[in-house]
Amino acid sequence: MIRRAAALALIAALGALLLPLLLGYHPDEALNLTACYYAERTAADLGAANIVTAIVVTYRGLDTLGEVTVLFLSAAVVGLVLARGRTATTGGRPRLPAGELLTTGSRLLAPLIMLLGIYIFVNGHLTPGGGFQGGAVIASGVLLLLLAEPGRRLGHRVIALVESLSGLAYVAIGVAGLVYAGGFLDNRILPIGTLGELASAGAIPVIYSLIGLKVGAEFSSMLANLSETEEL
Amino acid sequence: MVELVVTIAAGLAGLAFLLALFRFLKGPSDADRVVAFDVLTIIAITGIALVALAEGRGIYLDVAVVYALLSFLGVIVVARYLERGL
Amino acid sequence: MAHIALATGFLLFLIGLYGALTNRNLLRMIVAFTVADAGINVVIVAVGHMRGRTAPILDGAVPAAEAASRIIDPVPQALVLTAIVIGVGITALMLAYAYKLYEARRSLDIGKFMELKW
Amino acid sequence: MAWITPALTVLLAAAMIGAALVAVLGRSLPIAILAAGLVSLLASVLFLVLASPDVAMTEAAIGSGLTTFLFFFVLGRVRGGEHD
Amino acid sequence: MDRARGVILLFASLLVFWLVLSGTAASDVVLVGIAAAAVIAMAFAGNLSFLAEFRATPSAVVAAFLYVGYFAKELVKANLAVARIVTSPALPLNPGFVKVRTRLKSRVGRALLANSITLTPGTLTVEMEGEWLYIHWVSVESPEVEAATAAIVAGFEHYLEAMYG
Amino acid sequence: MLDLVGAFLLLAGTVFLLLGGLGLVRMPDLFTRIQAGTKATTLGTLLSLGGIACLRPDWALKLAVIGLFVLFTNPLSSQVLARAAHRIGTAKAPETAIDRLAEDKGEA
Repeated sequence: MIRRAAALALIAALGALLLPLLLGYHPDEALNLTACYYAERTAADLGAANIVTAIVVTYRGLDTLGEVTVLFLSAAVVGLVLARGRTATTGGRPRLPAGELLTTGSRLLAPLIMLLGIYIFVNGHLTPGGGFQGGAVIASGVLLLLLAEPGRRLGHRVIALVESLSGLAYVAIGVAGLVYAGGFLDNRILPIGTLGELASAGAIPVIYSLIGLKVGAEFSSMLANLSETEEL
Repeated sequence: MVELVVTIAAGLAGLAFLLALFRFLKGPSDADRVVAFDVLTIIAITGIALVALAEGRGIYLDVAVVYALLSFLGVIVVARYLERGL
Repeated sequence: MAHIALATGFLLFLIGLYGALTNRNLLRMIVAFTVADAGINVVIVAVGHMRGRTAPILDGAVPAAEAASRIIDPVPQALVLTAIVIGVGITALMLAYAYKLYEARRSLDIGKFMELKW
Repeated sequence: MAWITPALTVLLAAAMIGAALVAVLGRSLPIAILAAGLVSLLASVLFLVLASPDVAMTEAAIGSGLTTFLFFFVLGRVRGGEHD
Repeated sequence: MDRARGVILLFASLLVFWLVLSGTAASDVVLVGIAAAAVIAMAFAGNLSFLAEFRATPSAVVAAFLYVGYFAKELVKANLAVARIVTSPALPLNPGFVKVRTRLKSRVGRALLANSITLTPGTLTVEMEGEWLYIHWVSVESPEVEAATAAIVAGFEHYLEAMYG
Repeated sequence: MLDLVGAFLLLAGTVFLLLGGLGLVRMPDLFTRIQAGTKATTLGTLLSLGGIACLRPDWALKLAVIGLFVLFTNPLSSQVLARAAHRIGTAKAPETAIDRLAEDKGEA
């Protein structure tokens, strides 16, 4: 009870702190300096139609590399934590197999979901979406396969191979930008092309596809590691 | 005329959303809430399409595609958990 | 509109924080954490929204020449994109530790894990 | 059509807060997890209303299946600890 | 041979899906689509596609069109029935679970059959085991297997049998 | 003209969505709720998407993709949920006359 009251008091205090923020908030009428720069220069400089993608992949590309690394680390730690002391199978309760409806449905839908993931990260510079969304969609396809067949063992080596190869290629493209164009992860090592076409925006689609594969492999390995735990 | 009809349609969809939300909040059983969750996500697809129409941006529909293809996953996960298949 | 969204985000954050503080079950604390996470994301996106403007994607509806006067601030969106993905990584990590803790003690009650309390 | 987006914002705000309360205060743990999933799915529509389709898609792709799945997998393994 | 055919059919349906999704047929879009569809078709060689097991005979194509028409009619009928039940104050229900039999062997055909049954008036597929389907029926007209099969399954099975066998 | 047709299709679709919501609230037990929820929302979504396609013909392809997915995934999730609910013995309406599935499972 005391715990609850203390928590409520803390929440109330925090709410009192946040209330003036809310009441005193006035939306900006014009873009600030940074945003204005991005809005005006993206199309001409990088040839990307989606400005968010341009920021994530190119203007702040180094941050994204760091983010992918953080995600990789958390996936690796999940694997490490769960693998340590993984005892030989204790038997456990037999799981109910999925019905025929679910297995057929998932086998029909999984390839489509995978293709949708590829569509999303290849078109990241034109439409909403990109590597992170596409990677999550691909992992969802893996998840559907796991749901239909709970005992399924995913190919850890394939996942690790995709993960490390795409990560390596990502860094290699970054270095190529340093050598052949303006700086690390500069997308102008490839022609910029016409705004709005698939083959445009220089290296952005390539980089985002690699990010998509890497993120998809990281999420898949998290799912696989959690699904292979034993029941306690 | 068209604008008026579209606004009324949006209102009806909102009402349907509220009814499903009522079922989600009330229950009574776990499975009832899962059904309500399913219906809520499907109404949300129509909601996204209406937002795209109101804002005039066709690219918003990509979000609806992802929604349509993935929102049933949540329901299946819960169903598999409930029948002890997970 | 931005005000409503901002208020929603703050409320979600407070609700999530309350849940994380009062629940004793580890899994419930993680659930509350994800709610608070969603609330913070809503707040950041709401701050970037501007009345009467549209998404920062150039196409037929928004030509490049008038982009600066038609689009909303893209920077908060790029930030939130990152935050959401990292959020899932963190959630998975917390869940893995919760599983390990359960393996050690056969319980999810936070009260059972007192050794590290000073 | 000008009324659609503000009205939708209010509706979504109410629904999200309701779902968040279920997630934090509800008695059943599976439903709490499902409600958290609902919060993130509705947040995705709210992001779209706030003109951020990129964020909306991320939230939809991640909130719909992945997070819920991670929770239910652990919950399925620790079924005994469900009742605290 | 059978496996190669499956891969090609999967590839074709994925490519069609890609083109519809992209909405254009520009050369770069098609090239990327071919590459992506090929990779996925290889990786999911054991999987099914909507075209797999489809009998590519003229009568099957005709049956497919008739099936779509019949399905649309039944879907509208189902919704009018739901509307009638929901809006009537007394909720005229007589629910029950019945058992019906299907002759279909193809997995895709069976999945389509189950989905069609779920979307038609008053019926919901609950379980599918071998040749038996268990159906929740809002207004049970007859609890016997044969009569229920005639009422629920026969209409769709007629077309699906011509399409998938 | 096409605009008007689209608007009324949209209206019809949302009416069906509303009926689905109403069914979800009014039906007596889980299985009838699933029935009302699945059928009405599927047709409702399809009609609304069709209406929007009439209002903006240039979006028709993408809307068709969404419609097809809804048409396939919506009954699938309902069936999986109904199977799970029956297995864990969710309460059925008292009017439920017969239950062949429970009988057969009882034998096995």
